[in-house]
Amino acid sequence: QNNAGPVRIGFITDMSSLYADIDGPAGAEMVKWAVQDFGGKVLNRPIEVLTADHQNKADVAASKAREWIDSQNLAMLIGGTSSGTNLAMAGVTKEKKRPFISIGAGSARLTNEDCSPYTIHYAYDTVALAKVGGSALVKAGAKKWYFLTADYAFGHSLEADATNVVKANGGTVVGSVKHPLNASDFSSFLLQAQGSKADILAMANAGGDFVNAMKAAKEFGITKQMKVAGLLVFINDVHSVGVKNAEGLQVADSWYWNQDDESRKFAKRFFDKFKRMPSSLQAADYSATMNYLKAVQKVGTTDADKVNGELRSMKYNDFYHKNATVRADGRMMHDMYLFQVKAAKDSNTPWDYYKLVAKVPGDQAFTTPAESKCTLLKK
Amino acid sequence: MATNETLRIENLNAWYGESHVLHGVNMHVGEGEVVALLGRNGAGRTTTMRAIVGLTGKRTGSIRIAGKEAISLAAHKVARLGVGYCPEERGIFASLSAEENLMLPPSVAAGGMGIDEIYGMFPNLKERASSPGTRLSGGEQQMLAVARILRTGARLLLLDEISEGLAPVIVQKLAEMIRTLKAKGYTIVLVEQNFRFAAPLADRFYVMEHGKIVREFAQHQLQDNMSMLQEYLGV
Amino acid sequence: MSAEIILETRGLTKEFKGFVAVNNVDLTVRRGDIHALIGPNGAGKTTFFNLLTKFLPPTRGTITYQGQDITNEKPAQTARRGIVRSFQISAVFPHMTVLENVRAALQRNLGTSFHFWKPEKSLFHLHDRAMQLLRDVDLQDFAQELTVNLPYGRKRALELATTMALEPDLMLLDEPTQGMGHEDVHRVTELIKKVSAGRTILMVEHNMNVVSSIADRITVLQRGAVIADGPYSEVSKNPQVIEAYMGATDAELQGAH
Amino acid sequence: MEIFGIPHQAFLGQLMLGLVNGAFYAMLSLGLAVIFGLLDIVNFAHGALYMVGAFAAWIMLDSWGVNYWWALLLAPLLVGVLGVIVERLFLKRLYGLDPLYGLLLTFGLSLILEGVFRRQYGVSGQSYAVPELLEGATNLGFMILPNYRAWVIFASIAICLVTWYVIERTRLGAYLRAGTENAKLVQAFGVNVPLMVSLTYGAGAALAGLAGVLAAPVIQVTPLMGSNLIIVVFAVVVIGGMGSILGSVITGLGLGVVEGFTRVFYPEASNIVVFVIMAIVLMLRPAGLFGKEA
Amino acid sequence: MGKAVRLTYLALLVLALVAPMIGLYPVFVMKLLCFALFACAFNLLLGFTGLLSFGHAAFFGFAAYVTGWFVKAQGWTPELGVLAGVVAAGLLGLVFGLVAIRRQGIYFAMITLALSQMVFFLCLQAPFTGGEDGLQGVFRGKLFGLFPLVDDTVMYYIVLAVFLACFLGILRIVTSPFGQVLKMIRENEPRAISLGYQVDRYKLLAFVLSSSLAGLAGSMKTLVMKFATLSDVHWSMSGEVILMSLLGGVGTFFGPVLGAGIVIGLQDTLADKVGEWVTVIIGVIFVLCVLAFRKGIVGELLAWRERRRARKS
Ligand SMILES: Nc1ncnc2c1ncn2[C@@H]1O[C@H](COP(=O)(O)OP(=O)(O)OP(=O)(O)O)[C@@H](O)[C@H]1O
Ligand SMILES: Nc1ncnc2c1ncn2[C@@H]1O[C@H](COP(=O)(O)OP(=O)(O)OP(=O)(O)O)[C@@H](O)[C@H]1O
Ligand SMILES: [Mg+2]
Ligand SMILES: [Mg+2]
Repeated sequence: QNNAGPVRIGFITDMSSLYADIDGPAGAEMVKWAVQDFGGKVLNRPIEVLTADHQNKADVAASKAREWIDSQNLAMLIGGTSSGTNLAMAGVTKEKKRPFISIGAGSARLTNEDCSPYTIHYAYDTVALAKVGGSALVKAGAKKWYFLTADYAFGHSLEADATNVVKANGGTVVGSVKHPLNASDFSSFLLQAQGSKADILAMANAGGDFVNAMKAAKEFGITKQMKVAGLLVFINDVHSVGVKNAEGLQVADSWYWNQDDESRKFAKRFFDKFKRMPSSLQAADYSATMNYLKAVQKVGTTDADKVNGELRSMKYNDFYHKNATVRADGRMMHDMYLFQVKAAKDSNTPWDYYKLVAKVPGDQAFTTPAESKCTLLKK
Repeated sequence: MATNETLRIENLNAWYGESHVLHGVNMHVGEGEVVALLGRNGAGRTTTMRAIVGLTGKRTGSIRIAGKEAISLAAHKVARLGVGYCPEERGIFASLSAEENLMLPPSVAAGGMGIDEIYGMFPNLKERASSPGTRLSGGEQQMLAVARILRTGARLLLLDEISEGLAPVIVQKLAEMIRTLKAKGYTIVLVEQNFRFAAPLADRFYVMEHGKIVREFAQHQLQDNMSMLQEYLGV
Repeated sequence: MSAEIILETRGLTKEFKGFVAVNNVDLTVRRGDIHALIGPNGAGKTTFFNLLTKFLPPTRGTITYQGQDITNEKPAQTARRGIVRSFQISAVFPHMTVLENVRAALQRNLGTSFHFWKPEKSLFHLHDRAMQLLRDVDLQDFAQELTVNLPYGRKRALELATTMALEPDLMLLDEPTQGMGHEDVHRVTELIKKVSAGRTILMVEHNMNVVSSIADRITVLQRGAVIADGPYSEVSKNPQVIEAYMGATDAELQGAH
Repeated sequence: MEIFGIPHQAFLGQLMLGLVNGAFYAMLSLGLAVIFGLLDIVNFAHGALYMVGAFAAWIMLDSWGVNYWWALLLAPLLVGVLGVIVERLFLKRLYGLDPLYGLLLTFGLSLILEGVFRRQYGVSGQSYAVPELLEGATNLGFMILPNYRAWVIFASIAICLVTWYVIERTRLGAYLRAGTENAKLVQAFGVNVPLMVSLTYGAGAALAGLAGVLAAPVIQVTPLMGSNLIIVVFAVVVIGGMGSILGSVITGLGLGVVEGFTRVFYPEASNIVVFVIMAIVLMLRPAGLFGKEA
Repeated sequence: MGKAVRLTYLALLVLALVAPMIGLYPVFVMKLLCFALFACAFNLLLGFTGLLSFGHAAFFGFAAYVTGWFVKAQGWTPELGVLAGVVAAGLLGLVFGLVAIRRQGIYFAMITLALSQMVFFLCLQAPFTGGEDGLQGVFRGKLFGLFPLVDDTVMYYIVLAVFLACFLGILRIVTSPFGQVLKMIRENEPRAISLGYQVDRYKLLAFVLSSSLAGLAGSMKTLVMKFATLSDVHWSMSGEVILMSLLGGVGTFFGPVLGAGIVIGLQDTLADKVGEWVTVIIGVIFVLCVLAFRKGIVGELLAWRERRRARKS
């Protein structure tokens, strides 16, 4: 690989579709900010950021990645949201041997059965969400669980993971109801949940489905009878639901803008530009780019294998995470958090939604080596 | 005569899309007159009627109806000048009952026929009043198409092949009806394939060929023109 | 004449929501005849045709064709038996040539119509027969013309040629001369006579000139029921027919045409 | 007491909820049927117009403080005007062509509308608060029915009935039905058909917009809310048969209820139950339940 | 065929044959060929039978999954996997056809759309598809168990051969005796019935042929891209294939190929430039095509040549 010319970083995410708000164009801007803040140059070579919209189509993501690597000598690829596209990009980068940092994919497959020596799974995965949400709540006394699950792979795995956690911690699952993707109306599912007399209603769904379900839960008075936990909720979703409706909701995430001064500083800069607060993914976009550039600086080359080696051995310390490391399977091991949505009256500033309930260290949050099928871990 | 002329067409050209069908048609119809438009299949008679009510594509020339220029008017405005059009293809609406079909055209002037009068003339229609329009037999639909414009009070009637597909007994009734209408002062343009039906009814005749009027003569000249008609129509 | 009977209906009845359009009709058509069906408007002639061709299911009664009961068959089956109905003028394929129109009908008996792997060439041997049929109706000079461009009367001729290509034993014609000028009426009448050789024709027609000149036999329907049946000369004198169909004033069955 | 193995309270509860959903199906398929009837166009943009209606209400509230009740009037009006513009600008050019072009054009329009709103407002959705007057819920004994949902059922059935009456029982309706078959001839009888056509499309669009406003407080207002719904509504229309207005309303309500019960008995299938019913109905009655045989 | 047309075809063929040598990106060209085949299959139905299917993505995407699953999970050789995909798509087409063929025109379009939505949900929920993550990591394996397909160039020529065979096959279908009947149906269906053709059966066969070919395109795509995902079965993919045909020219032979090239090329180039505007741009093209450009590019070119010839004579 040549060591001249610009260092190209690719960023492929959903810029226009379902997940554009939690990452999207603002996420791309974060990658650019990181490059800017780094000085725009590394090893005396200019840094270029390539971005593309995969429109949630795996083949668009894969072709773009392939094309960049083949014809633009891409140094490193960052994958934004959606598991399908990220799995496809992981396939390409594994074949082409380029570092790949997946930020927003939920699927734990990336570091489990489909793990690759070139993939780093940066922010969260569904296993972690289930574990963090599940264990903390059961410990806090929510023993009887009822699931409202999106009827497709990710919903199923969220429910299964959470069920394991609940049972392991001594809770029981009293029932579950599956709803179709993009259901417009959740009332009849909620009516069923209502009859279950559970302590907690866990929503194993995402995005619009979650938002609609949450609003309906409030409307039908379910939030008064039981606690509600969202297993995959971004702050943007809470914003959509409205603090009034989401009050009391328990949420797991990898980062919250209001968690410390460093985060708040980053968030303020983000807010000034986008008039909303960053999601954990957008924060991770910045962090990942910055850390990659640091690694390149350190090893003094963009050679894929050398940089990849550094990325997998260095320590990560910034506003996004502290003392984090990458495990052999590519899993970024960092703390995960359980938040609770504040009461409307306690929410003082715009987007001031969460209070911290629990902090779960990475080795408890993510798939353990024992549970994993990844061959890289077994070596 | 010019003052009580109901229809005057000058140099009328009309097109269906690209194809130029009428090439400078000239004709006039006085108030209370019955005029028959003769010609072979495809001569352009139906097109002339459609051009008058504004149902063809592009038109040029002049069409004066009761003194008002109608060439650039939209179809609904032409109708409101007092024109009733009975199309060749009948145009009965399937989603309307026979009676709704009958009541459909809005009245454009006072003095239209009453519903009972119409049912008296066409008892079949009364019997089938609640059937969907297109469930009527071919002939019944033809009666319906004629009947419905009699209701509107239009004084200029454009009747295209109204005897077609009717049993002889009904054809005779229609002939009587036209005589009655004429007596009431209606102005009528008849397009007919059935020469024997039109011949005794019309005051004047026009013969069309290739989108032009090629002959014009009055009732009393009919006998003198038979050989010419033979040539043009094969009568 | 003790000619063979090709089509027979027994008690054929069609009711529409209580309205009886065809009422208990017994009709026999003899092979080789031109058989005319006349009657006042709304008498049920078209409905009767629709029953024969299976476009409508009968309420009661049977239809026997060449000794076989075909009452419950599908339209396409009936067509393949050789009962073919000629449609109105729109019944051509407008953007195919005149020759292809006829070939379309000939192709059906070839049995290769599902063969999507065969080249078009495999149909070319039909052209001779198609040309012959076109010659029969005097259209040989228009073979390569697109059908949309034909004048009205010629389209009717093509329609007849196509119908004949199906080798029908029994042709049903519903008002074949409707809307035609005198010249064309004459032409088509002649054509019908010509093609009737070797087949049977059942036709509905209001033009009594046509009926009187070519029909071997006439059946008169009124209010769905048969009121007269027999050769033209007999039926035309039947006072009931004159009353119902011709109008009382016209003593002669000359018609208004 | 149990009905079909579920407690009768839950049964009635699900029935009510099914009706709410059915109310939306009914209103949307009604608008589709009206437009299809007169313009011979399958209005693929119907879902997008529904979305625009909801957004219009949301924007009015969010930016100008226009309350729900005014939005209920103004938003459909706005969507109706949009519809008239679309008809005058685009659809007018397609009359007389194969109706498939209308489907394709409105499909393109729906992509544009959706794309523009997505660009402007993102996809995560906006919340619209239930109007104060209709807040809270009523205990019906067998279930707690939020007042707002009761209102949706009432409003939509009222709207459907009025539309049905206008089309099937008035003179204007007769013009509409006749215009469906042969607009030119109706015009030749003296009816201002071009105006009628524009207004009809506008009215159909307004119905979609109205459904959007009614839906806003119940669901998330997102640019994508229409595109998924529209396919189900198509199926509803096929099941009902486009032949009759009342048919589309009854089918819409009925399928809402059926879908609701599926959610109880076999929730996995609730997304496809409508399509399955469609397939079965087509097998038995190709023209749909209320359609006339061709 | 005119001389100019023949020369164009020849030039394109040569270009296709040397594409990998002159630095055209083979994976991209393969993807393009797959979509071109998909569009041609679709056009067989719309352009040559007059049936607008709004659910063709179901065949394309479902076959993609079937092939992917057999190759990945069952270890079948690629040609068997593709065969399975085609058969599955054909059977699915048979089912769709039996239901949809009962109605005409826009009803047909709406019914196919609804049915394909059903397939979408099935693929979303079925255990073997990987849900919204898609079926990933399908390796091309060895053709007939012998020739490894990992090499993009080898794969490319195989895809090209399949595409050419199908393209010629469609040409043949359209002109065959069967194609003649399809033409009759398109021109005047009642007349075809009255001539004794059981038109539903012909339509059904056309539908099955078209769906099988669409399936073949999907199966090949799985092998090329090494995965099958939900976007292949989503209704927006059906919309895309309509756009391809419409843009290139419905009822022309080469139109869908050109249309596929433009749409796929556009999506690819737009991906890093306009981001969120992609749908809007696609929508605008749709509207423009319908309003001003109904014959499509190839169709307009042919019409222009026709007019010029008419003027000369
Ligand atoms: N909608 C149309 N589009 C194109 N050409 C048409 C159309 N209608 C009629 N024509 C053509 O215009 C010419 C005149 O037709 P028109 O219907 O006016 O004749 P006509 O004298 O009424 O004859 P007919 O006895 O057939 O009713 C014919 O050549 C016909 O083919
Ligand atoms: N599908 C139907 N539903 C209801 N009534 C019908 C239907 N078809 C026909 N009729 C009625 O049955 C009667 C017979 O109709 P038919 O069309 O057979 O008459 P016809 O003898 O062909 O008359 P014409 O000479 O006027 O064409 C008519 O009164 C008609 O209104
Ligand atoms: Mg005429
Ligand atoms: Mg009749």
